Amino acid sequence: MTLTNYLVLAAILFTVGAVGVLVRRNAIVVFMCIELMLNSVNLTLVTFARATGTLDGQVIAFFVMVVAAAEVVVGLAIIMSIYRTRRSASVDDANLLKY
Amino acid sequence: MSDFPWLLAMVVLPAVGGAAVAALPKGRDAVAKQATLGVSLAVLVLAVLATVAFDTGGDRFQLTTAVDWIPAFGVQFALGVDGIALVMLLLIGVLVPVVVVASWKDTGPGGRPMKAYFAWLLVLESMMVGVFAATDVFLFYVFFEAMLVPMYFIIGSFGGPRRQFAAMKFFLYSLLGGLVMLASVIGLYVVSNSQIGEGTFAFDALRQLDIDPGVQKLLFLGFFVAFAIKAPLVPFHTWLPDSGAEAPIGGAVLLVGVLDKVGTFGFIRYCLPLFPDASRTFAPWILGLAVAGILYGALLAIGQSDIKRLVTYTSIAHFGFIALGIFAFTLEGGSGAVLYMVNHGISTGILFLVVGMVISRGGSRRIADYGGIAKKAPLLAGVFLVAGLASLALPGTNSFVSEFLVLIGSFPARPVFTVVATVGIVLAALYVLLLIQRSVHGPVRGLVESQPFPDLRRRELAVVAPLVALIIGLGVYPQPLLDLIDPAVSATMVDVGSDPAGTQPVHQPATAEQGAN
Amino acid sequence: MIEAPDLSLAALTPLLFVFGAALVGVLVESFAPRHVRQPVQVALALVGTVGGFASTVFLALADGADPGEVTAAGALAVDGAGLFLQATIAGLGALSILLFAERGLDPAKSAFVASAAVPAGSPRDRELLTDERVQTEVYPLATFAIGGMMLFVAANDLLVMFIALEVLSLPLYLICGLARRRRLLSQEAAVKYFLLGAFASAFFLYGLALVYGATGTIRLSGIRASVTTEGTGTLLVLGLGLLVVGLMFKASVAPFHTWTPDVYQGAPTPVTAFMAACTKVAAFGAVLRLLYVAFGTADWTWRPLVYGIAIVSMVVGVVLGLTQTDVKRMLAYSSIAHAGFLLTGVLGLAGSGLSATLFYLLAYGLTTIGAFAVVTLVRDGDGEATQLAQWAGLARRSPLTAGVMTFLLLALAGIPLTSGFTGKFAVFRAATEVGAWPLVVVALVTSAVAGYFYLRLVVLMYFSEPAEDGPSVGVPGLPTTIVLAVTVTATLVLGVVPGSVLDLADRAAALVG
Amino acid sequence: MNPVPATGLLSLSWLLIALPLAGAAVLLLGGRRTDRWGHLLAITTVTASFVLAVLSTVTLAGLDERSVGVDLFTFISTGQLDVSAGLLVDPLSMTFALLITGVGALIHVYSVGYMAHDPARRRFFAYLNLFVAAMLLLVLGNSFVALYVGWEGVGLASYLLIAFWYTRPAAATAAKKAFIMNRVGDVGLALAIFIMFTQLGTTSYAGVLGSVGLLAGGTVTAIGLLLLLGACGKSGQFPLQAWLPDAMEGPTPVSALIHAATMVTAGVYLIARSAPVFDAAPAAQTVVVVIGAVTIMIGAIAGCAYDDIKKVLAWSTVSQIGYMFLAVGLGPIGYAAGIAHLLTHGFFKAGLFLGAGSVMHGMGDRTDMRRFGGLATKMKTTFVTFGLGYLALIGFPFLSGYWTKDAIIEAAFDRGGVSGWVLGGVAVLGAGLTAFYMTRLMLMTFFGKPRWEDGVHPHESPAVMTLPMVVLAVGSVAAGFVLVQVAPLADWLAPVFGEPEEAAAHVVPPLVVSVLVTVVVAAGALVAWLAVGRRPVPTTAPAQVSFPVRAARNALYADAVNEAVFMRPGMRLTRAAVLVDDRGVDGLVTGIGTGLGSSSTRLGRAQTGFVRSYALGMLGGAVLVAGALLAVTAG
Repeated sequence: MTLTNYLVLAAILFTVGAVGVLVRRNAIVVFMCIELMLNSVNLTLVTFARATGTLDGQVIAFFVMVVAAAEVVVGLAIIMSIYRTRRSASVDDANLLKY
Repeated sequence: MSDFPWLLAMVVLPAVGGAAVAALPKGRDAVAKQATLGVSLAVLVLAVLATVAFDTGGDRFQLTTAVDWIPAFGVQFALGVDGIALVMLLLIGVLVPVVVVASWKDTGPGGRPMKAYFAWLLVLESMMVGVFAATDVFLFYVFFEAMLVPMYFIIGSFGGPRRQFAAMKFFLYSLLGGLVMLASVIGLYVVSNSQIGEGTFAFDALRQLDIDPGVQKLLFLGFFVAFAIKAPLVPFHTWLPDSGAEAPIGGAVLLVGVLDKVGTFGFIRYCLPLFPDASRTFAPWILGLAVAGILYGALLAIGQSDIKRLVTYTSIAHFGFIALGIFAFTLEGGSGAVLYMVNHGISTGILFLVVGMVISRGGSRRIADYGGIAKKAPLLAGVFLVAGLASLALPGTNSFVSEFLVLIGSFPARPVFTVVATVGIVLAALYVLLLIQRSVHGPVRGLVESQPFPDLRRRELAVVAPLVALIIGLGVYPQPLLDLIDPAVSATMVDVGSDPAGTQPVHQPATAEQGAN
Repeated sequence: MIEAPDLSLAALTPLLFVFGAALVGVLVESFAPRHVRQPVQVALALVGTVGGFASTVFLALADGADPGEVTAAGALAVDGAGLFLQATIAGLGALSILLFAERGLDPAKSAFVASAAVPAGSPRDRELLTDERVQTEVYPLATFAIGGMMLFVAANDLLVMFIALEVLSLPLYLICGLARRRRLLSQEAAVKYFLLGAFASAFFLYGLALVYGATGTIRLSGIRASVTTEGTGTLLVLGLGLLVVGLMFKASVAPFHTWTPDVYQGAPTPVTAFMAACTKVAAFGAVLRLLYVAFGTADWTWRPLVYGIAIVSMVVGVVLGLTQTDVKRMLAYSSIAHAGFLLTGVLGLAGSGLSATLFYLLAYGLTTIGAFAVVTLVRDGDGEATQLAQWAGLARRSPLTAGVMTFLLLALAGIPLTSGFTGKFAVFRAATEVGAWPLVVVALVTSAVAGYFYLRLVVLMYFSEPAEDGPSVGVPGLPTTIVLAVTVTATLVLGVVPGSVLDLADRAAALVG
Repeated sequence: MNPVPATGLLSLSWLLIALPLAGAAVLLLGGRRTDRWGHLLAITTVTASFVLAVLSTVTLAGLDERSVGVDLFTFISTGQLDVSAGLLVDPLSMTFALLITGVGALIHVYSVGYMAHDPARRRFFAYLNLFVAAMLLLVLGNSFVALYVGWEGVGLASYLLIAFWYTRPAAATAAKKAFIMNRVGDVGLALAIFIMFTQLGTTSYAGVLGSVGLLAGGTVTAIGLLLLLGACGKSGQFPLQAWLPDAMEGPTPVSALIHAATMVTAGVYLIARSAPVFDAAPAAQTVVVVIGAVTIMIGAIAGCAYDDIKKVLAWSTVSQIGYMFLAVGLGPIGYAAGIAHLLTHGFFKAGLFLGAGSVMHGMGDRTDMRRFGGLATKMKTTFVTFGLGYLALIGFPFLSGYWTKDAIIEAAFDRGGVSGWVLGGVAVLGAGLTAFYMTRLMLMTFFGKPRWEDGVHPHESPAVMTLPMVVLAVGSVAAGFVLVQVAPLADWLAPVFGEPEEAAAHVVPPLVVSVLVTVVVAAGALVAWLAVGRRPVPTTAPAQVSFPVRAARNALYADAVNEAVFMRPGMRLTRAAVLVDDRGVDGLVTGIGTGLGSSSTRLGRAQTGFVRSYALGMLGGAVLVAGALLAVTAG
């Protein structure tokens, strides 16, 4: 089982996440899809770390996790506030701003 | 005497004056007017003194002032005039006070105070002086664009019913042209950078460049489009009727009388010397546009029902003549064209002013609303006639000399174009006399009948008198101006590779050595 | 025994200032009594930003600043361009903070919500509407964002760049949602900005990973080296593309601009000003670093791309701007168009192109903050009157305000004797020097068209008759007055005598790493 | 052939022009203040000019070099073009100066009476003075440019005077028509000047006429034809004759001075002045004579059909100038004859017009001859003077017309060949027609039963009007004899046209010619008597008439042709141009604007406000970016 497969898997995961962002309505789910994309990148990073025989990739992966956590905090806060106002977490409901 | 920075003073004084007028407290319109008049007269005096200080036999550019402005771009704040620019400065000096007095009793739409109007007039004057006096292409461009702002506000704030539309059209159209020129200005800078080693905008330095023909064509077109829009040449002209018709009379006078001359001035000052090869290449096409403009403008003038639009269309025809003279590349034609620029400023100026007086009495711009003015206001009618005759270039009026020079100068070089252009002489007579016949002659009717329609007042006389004097004076004795203009044009002919001594006749007549006469 | 990485604290002072102020701010939030927070926070934020500004200036003028140094184990590059950008960000940041701090305009004393937790439209929210309390967290948050931006432009390493990106983004997402009035719009803006921002940073990250995979390093200098030696493989190019996507999103360059109008319109106007000015500077700083340092030797790869998106951005921004009816939205599209103009500068050679872009960023940032500051002045019953129609005849009500706005609009339109013209001239010149004159022509034509929507506002203010129930012009308090004074003066000075600043930009135009 | 510098009195020749010009200026600028004495000033200035002209002529006659130049100042000088404002005093120009100032003075006097009751009399005299000045400049100028200036100057004066009663639409229209048609001619003149400058670098008579020899044949012909075009415009010759009859809308003294005696003969002056050019261009000469002949017939035919006394005289003028063109077109043998006829015509035609004016004065400004009749008894002086003018015009033996017209007819025959016969024939026929319509005019006006409308009380005009008529009548009687027999004009003009060479052998002996002409004239008169003398004249023109008559009444449809060929297409063209400009050119401009606007709204729809569509856009963008980069690196 070569490293390429990991990369391909990561790419697939990334795509899945991206498509999820496009098709899902619930803000939380959309956000999860983004998390999925980040984690696919983590997979890519560690793979490359392995491939290049450097540690940077793995270190970066940790950084990414931290950042992702921070994003979760901010993201959920925002989504909550709007949810409490609108009683809905659908991203499609929020389109007063357009054109 | 000539070391005093005349030009700088002429740029700064009105600018400061404008700021001061703008700073006046509300409701001090009277003070604003007097201050504006004073400043503009001072500028006129400066212009005259500058002319005195100018030595017709001297260097190409005189009264120069130059200080580094933006070293990073190699830009200098460099002013200086040759004969061509100088006569334009004189024209500005004369027209602005006239306009001020003419606008003395105007009231803004919706009774808005006129203070701002006079402030803008002064700012505009400063810009106009700058644009003609700049000897640094960058500086020229800056004035060229900045000039739009005051005129934009003059049209937009104090114009006629469709002033918003007109102001917007004027600004955007000119801005487009200006920005296309900016591309060429930058290109010129880059070329100079590669040839001289350091980028410069100094006219004299740029004139020395020898630019590869292909590049030259592109750069030329950039400048040409800008100037063709300003001038305006057909088919870039459609903004002028709207702006000219909607602008307040004073604004219209300066717009057509001076601002548009920047276009033709640009042709002869920048296009020819900087891009001689390209100029020669494109000359036939441009002459085509010029001649087309002469006939087309005249036809449209005949077809107009709105007096002010009619006047603007006549100007389009006149600009055709100017372009013809410039792009014929002969000394006689060139001098004629420059003289034409001055004369057209005067003759169209007075025509606009008279038309304005008629409109201010009748309150309508439709020709059909008037008739038999001569009966109720003989003096006004007389001035109207004089203005009309000047605009159809009747001998004895100033325009004749310039039109004659343009045609006789272009004929040797471009017989066909010239012959077609002469048809414009007849059409000119047609549109002027039609206008006279409809509005001045005939039985008293329409608004002339229903309105009080008084004859010229003192102030109005004071407005038209100097212009009439100039029309006759320059019509009988134009030589002083020609002496100013000739050296500059002759130098330009050298740049563009024509005979600086003028057009040599095919045969030397037996009596030539006794002087042509 | 581990030896500590080299760390030139001197070079880091600007960042330390700002981040320090931010951290203290957090502590203040938790320990200081509510009524003192506002003044303290404002003071803190100002100290941080102004201190940061001062220290960058000091660093720049101190000897040995050039040619610049790489520090923090090569993670940070402190060089001319970096310092110039940091100074710009800190300065603009300070101005934005002043706008945040304005209490004279809104009857409720602030543009920010009293308590973000209270649902919009709830009874509690209605009674809090006129409460003097303010969610003072905005100040530390903004300070963090500013710190992140300053880090962003100094990042010499893709990871730091990514972290900085997040540090600047996350606080922005939050403060976008903290408007006191029209909270629904504000929150919607926050959500959109957040989701799309996160989406974009995912792309950036993936690009990072690919570049890392292709070159085995994330250090810009390392990437440069491997590009020079091994050339550009598919993986690397893909990585570059995704990195560019992430940055262009922040710089609101079309086709990654879609969030801009909505967020600019929904966010509290001071925040919009902050984003429009500082975010753009930061994003372009990073773009310059990435393209010039990491991929400078392979510019043939990205040149056509930048060429293309520059045109797209200008055209989209201008054309869409034509029919806008909301001032803030209109300015948003104008910022998209300006991003396009900036890219023409990026195309220029590392020398004149870099300095031109730096100057343009400074000029544009100042002007746009001023413009948004004016927007905060024009108000009616429920907050700011941002509908274009409401501005009709403003010149009659308040000639000064109208005059200032007109001047700033002319600057945005690039009329001579304003900083906008100088900047445009600089970038277009740079582009022409590398033979990109067709792009320049396109840019000039688009700016002519752009003239229309700037002038439309002028026409409304000056040439139209005022409506009876038109908006009133608030009397700005000291902070906004300062901001307006500074921006207008700067716009004028940079237009009339830009010489010294241009030289400064020229001297600063150097990137290390 | 350079003129010698002027000395003594001749160096004051500029006063000839300056005096009337000053008069005009004073009257125009002085305003109402000058109403009381304005006309007197005007008369004084013109009379002064006349006296000066006489003195100058005498002085000139005393010189042996009879071509004197007066240089005033540099008018236009740039590059190779150097036009100085200068005068050329030589027999030809002085001859005209005398005619202009002399007849001019008389008509000024006459006008005092004629315009006595017109509130705007001052303006009238101002314009008259202006005209005299411009006309003198035209004939005295020393270069084609100076001539051009005067040329358009008289055009302006004529415009102003035709439109003197501007409240009448007809007058305004006629004035405009006159100016425009003149302008058409002026274009020809201008182009001729351009060619001269291009070829010879000068526009002065001395420079151009002295070196015609250098020019290629084609060029000379071109110059000649262009000059001719100008001449036709000014002199109401075919094809530009239509404006002259309409010009009768002006006050009658104007018709007498401008549209009979002086201005309309400027064309003849131009051709005579440019004699060297035409002598060198036979083709052009041929065109001149043809136009002359054609116009003789057009004028004569139209003259036969009109009932308006002034129109008849106007057409007669057209036809008589045709004679002059014919003469000067014949070359050296014709110039003197043409000028001679011009002078005599100046006398009798002016006299006739003044007479007509006097009649109108008596008839309450009516001009329809069908409402005249039997006036001979009511206004004796007018009748006598008018009668003498009439006789002189039709060429009654030993009166002016007899001498000068016969000379022309002879010259025509002497051209020899078919063309000689044709031209001669036409000339003779023209004489016959002239006799017919003038006799018709006489009979309908002065003889037969009165056909006056009610309330018309014919009465003789005051002395101030009749006196000039008498003087002119004397001239009409004697001038011809003097100019041909006593002091032959040919000798006087010799310095200009060269010694008059006697035609080697007359094709037709002079005696035969004059007899023939006299017979034809008598026949014409007889026919006229049969037509209107014998039986009463209907007070309204008969409607059903043969085609020739209808054609003649419509002046051979010249106006109709102009209408159809120029005016209506021109109007259509104008309307088309306006449409093109609004819809086409400007439409394009505004179209771009609206186009951008609509595309803006269309693009704006992409900004749906849905996060997910934004994300899609970004994804698409990302794909594009990546694709582009890959394409670049791959390709």
